[in-house]
Amino acid sequence: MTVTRRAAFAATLGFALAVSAGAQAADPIKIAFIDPLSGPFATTGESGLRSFEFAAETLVNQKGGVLDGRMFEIVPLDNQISPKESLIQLKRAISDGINYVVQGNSSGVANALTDAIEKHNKRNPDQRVLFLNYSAVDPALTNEKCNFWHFRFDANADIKMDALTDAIAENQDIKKVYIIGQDYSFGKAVADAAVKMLGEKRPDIEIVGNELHPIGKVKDFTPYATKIKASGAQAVITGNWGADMVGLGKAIIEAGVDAPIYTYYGAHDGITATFGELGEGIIRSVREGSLNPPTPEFKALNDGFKAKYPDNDINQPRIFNTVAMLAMAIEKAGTTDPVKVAYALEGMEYDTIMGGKVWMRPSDHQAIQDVHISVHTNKDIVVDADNSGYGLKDEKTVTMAGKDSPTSCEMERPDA
Amino acid sequence: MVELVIFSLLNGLVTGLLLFMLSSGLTLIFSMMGVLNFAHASFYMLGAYFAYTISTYVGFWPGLIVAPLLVGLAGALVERYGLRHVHRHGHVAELIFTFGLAFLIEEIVQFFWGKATKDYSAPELLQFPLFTLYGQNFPAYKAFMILISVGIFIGLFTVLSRTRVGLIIQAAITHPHTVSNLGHNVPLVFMGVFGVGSALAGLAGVIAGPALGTFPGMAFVLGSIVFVVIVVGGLGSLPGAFVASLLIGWLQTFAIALDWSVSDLLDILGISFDSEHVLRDLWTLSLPQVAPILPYILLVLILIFRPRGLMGKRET
Amino acid sequence: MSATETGSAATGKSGDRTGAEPAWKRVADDQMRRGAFRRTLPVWGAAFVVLMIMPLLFSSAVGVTIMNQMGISIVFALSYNMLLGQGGMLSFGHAVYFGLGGFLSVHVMNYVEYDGWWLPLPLLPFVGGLFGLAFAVPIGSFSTRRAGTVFAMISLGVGELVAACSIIFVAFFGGEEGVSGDRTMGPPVFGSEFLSEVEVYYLIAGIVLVAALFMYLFSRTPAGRMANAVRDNEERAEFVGYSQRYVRFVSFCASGFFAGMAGGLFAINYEILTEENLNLVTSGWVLLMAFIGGVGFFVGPIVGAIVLTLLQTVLSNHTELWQLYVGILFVLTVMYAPRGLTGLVAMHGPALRTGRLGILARAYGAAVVPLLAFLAGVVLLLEMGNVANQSVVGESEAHVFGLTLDVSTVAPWLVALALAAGGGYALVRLAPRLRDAFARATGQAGAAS
Amino acid sequence: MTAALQMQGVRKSFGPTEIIRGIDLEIPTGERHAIIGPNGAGKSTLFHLISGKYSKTAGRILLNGTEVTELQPYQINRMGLSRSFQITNIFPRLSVFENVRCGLLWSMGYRNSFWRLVDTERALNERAAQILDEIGLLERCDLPAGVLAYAEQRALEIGITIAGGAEVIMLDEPTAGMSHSETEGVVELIRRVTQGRTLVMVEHDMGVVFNLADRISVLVYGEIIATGTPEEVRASKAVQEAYLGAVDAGEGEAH
Repeated sequence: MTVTRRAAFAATLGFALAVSAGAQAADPIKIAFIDPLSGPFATTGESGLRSFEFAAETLVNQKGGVLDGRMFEIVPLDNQISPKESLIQLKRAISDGINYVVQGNSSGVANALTDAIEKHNKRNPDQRVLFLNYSAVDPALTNEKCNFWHFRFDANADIKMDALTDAIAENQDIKKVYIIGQDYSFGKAVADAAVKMLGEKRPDIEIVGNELHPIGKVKDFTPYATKIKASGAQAVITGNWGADMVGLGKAIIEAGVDAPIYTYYGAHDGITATFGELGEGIIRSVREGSLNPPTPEFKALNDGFKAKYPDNDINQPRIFNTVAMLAMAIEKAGTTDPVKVAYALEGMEYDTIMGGKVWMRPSDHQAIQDVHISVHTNKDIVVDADNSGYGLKDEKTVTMAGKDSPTSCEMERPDA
Repeated sequence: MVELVIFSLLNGLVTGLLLFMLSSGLTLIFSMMGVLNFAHASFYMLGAYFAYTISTYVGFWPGLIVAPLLVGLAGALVERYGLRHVHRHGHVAELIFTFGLAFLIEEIVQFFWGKATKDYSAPELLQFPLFTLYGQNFPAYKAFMILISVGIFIGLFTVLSRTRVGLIIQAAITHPHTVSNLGHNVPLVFMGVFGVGSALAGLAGVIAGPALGTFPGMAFVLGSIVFVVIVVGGLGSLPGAFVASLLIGWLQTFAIALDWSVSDLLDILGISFDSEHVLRDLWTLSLPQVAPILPYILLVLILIFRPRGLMGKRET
Repeated sequence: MSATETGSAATGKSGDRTGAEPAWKRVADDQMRRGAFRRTLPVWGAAFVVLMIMPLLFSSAVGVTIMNQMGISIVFALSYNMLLGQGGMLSFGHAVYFGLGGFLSVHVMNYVEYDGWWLPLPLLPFVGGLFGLAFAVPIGSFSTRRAGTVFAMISLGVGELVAACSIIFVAFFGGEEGVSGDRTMGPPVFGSEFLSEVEVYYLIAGIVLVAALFMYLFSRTPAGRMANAVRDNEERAEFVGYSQRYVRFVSFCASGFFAGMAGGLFAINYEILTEENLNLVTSGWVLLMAFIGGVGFFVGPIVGAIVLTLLQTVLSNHTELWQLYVGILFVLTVMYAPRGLTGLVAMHGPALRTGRLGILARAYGAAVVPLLAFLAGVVLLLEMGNVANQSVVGESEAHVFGLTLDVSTVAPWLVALALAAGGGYALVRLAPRLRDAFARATGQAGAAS
Repeated sequence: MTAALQMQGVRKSFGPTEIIRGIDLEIPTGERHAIIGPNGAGKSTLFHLISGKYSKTAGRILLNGTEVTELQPYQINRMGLSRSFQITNIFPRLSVFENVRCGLLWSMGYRNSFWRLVDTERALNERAAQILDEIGLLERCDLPAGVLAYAEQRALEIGITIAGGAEVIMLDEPTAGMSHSETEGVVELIRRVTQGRTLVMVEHDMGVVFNLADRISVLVYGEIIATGTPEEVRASKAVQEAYLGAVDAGEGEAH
């Protein structure tokens, strides 16, 4: 019994020490990075983490920090892309006194987090948390599920689709479009938006296929490619990501389909390298943040990044916007109090390093920014992807895309 | 429609033959040792990764030979130093062991090769469309996959029916307890069979890697399907495994090719439905959507109604 | 239980019949006394006290969060062990009952919030249990026909099916976003609305205690005893009047009920259920917890749930290789300690009873340093190897045990290698002495009794 | 009065081989009946057929006048037939006490109940202890059954078989592999515990057979070639020709 008690005491002590060690270094402003750092999606998570650390270092810390010398510290917390683990990590962040949470991979996780943070802030008014979502694009997060604590720095799926369908609508050669995606909320949202917007912009376009395949379970995409080829599609739209994107893209091209493939996530993280020559001029991506041609500032930033992480790319420029805008908001509020910082973020305008503006729309906390349709190519590429010589070149830019897009968001605002 | 059918037949054949390469090894192992090897698909993954690493140094072709041999060796070692140790605790313990092994191999692969998809591609020599039909390409590499699989099938058949070793194995499959009575070195035979079975899986990985992608999840995606194949075919039956492999290969490709949905069926029956109903997901369900779970439905049905499988002789 | 005990056995007839009371009566009394629930009361009491004071010891929010997760895992792993440990059924799809119980609990929670249903929160896990049971009955009716491989395969098939359905049927499962609810909307219980984590902790602790108690009691009922008998020898059970299928079915349903209860607890704690709660990963995870803890003991899954929850929540924050360590731990357990961590402790029982633990303590004491050196060496090698594999320029630093090591230099590698090799060699050399000490501590004890 | 056990034209084939080739036998209630025959005659197969382990290819089996041909083992057991096995068949990881208690549960009406605790049922535990006393394993009651010595396991096997109080007891070579003194003990045990019940046994040891049995059936190649009292069987010329000569050899290789 004594043994157990002593062990328990030692464990408690160890725990207390660990926690207090965290509290002592309270000087820096901590930002919890909750994303997958182990498991199948760790590559994406790590790539995001590196961007965040680099952004905090170059955009904030090297410039002397905020509020007279307080530095940004990114605290990586592995959520194994599981909502449950994310909530545990959220608790961990909160008990570490962290007020800012960033997350991006998987709208499912984002939904769980925004929900939990809203509940937490309601139940613990003296220990509130802001959720800076840098990548989860489910439109619901800034519509029916919006709340005051959530800010999205990426363009949402509908805004991107708006830009994407504009591009298709302009191309009069396209008469037949095939839509294919992963069978889950995001895949369905993309498909629904595509059908709706194409119907409005080009009623003459025929949707020759609208298909959902199981997410992460398809071994061989050839049967789908066969169908797409057989349908005579002149353009393909897909929201696929990860292995599903690679598999689908390769199968379509190999089957001999000679049509542009419009994607959300058809580049970087090994995808560009895998497509290589095969995808030249075929794969198109809709995204924020212009990579090619780069602004001089971005070129310099990218060079610095590549020097440190040669195997990674700055593939999510919005991460830099997130960090910079948070720093500005803290300065503007003159405090780290999440409520005041949130009010400072609302309506903020920021000139990005990649060129163009970002405006945090107050009504739904959706960042409004330029959206680009860019093509996979190796011509005129300054900033390439995966060190492959291939990269994304802007073909079309929609300035401040979705500025007037409607939102169903009705958020409750706390007293400042 | 004709092109869809032709290409679906071909694609299904490729998938089916690939499944057979995996399930033949698994069936051999199961027949002789009574072990359902959960980690079988992990050896398939190892094959792809070994071949990838070899290909970065000396190209695709040496890997085709060397990688399966390495995987076979790994399999034999696993049998000798792992499975044999667990054997005395019974089949459930063995199943748990191979489950743990599958988990561990995935972690080990991630440790050495990382988590991202590897750029393991088909050799230049085979990167051309073999023929084009109705404007649709059939890649030469797919034909190569069929060729290798059929070669393995013929080779396996020859070994089993014409050689002494084959006769021993056949005897062991039909009468598992007789081998030791014949005076053969049973542990050695077990190790050999496990090694050969793993090597077959490794070979499947070598040729499937470029086509289906080489990533840490590749074993998980295929693992349970191979189980389905050998249970549906009938545990311990090689012909059954062959039939079930092709059956599942075609089942999956045609399910994707045919855009039938429940709502079509309801239309035919003249029933209309409310698109806001709680069961709306059921009514809009289409065949391509459920394609990947069809094998599991088949598995559960077979286990309930015909536990011996299509061509099996024993129940477990 | 040792070999000596068996060997020394004389094929004795019945014992001496001195005294008025026949020997059999004494044995029957003895069995009843030792099996009496009364005798386990101190353990339950101690468990109660520990559960009550834990939040005082670990009062940080993370501490409470982790303990809540442990509580859920404990109920889930115990329910799994009703299948594997007690009934001999290896399931690869147990998350089905956990997840479905949880999903329906969240839906009920929402009905309470929006449709005015009346249900105090502490009753929700029981509702979850009923739903788990409701799914276990139809599935168990065909899957329990056989044990062993066939059962394992059916559970795998059903698990895959339900997991796939969870993505297809969005209206019920909410797609990949899952379904969320709010636990605070029910009627207050004893003035608590379960706003804070600690209140939830006490709710979970209470349910854990109740569920564990009932699972323990189940194992002492005729149905529970026959589940053990069928596990040991299903044929023999048939010849003493029991249908093996029905015996398994009863255990399976009970197990489904408690898994559903764990799902209900999950719903309360996280207020969200997603696809991952019923997929194969969760099913595999519960197998790991039960097996590493030890399926042959009632407390085994509890130990496993605690250890693995700690590994998942604490270790994962220190190394991205944590799953590799878990994999190694699992495979080593299957190979060398099939009775799990609990079994490792339990095998010292005979030595403890005869007071010979001292012999072992000395032997173990000698092995501690080499063992630590070996483990440290292996961990260092793995962690440094991992950093070296990642090839980030300027980031050749591995952070292990609070040390920062530069993997681009040779020295740390040599040290790690030396630690692993030296420790390993010393352990191999020490092994005979350890075995000998163990034999002396337990073997002689057996002969003496 | 109906016979305890009736077999009418019972046949069993495995593939093309017919192992049991038409058995007609009637065993009256209360009789101790032994089935003897050379190895491979089908004795154990016949046991498996009667007790429901194997399905029958043809014929009927009646237990106390009720047809049990198509029933499962546990159903037949519930109707009052209990059997032991030639190869020890116990619950190895349960304690000796529990082995016997499991044998009692169904017959004492506990079924699959999960609202009663086995340790609080006095009658159940006392009955189990009494049986252990009878089979001489009372002092070993806490050991796992798997670690018992061979002879003890054989005794436990009988204990489990008789525990349920079945009317018809079937013992498959209860003394196989035992020493002479052990055999004597077991014979006494069998005599004691089958008092007032019907016993059907397969046995190789002729001493045991002639000592215990009221009547004997001789099974050769799946057919009964003679049935009668020990004296009748001993005197039967057909039996001597077909079987007794082979017994010594059979015994020699039995173990």
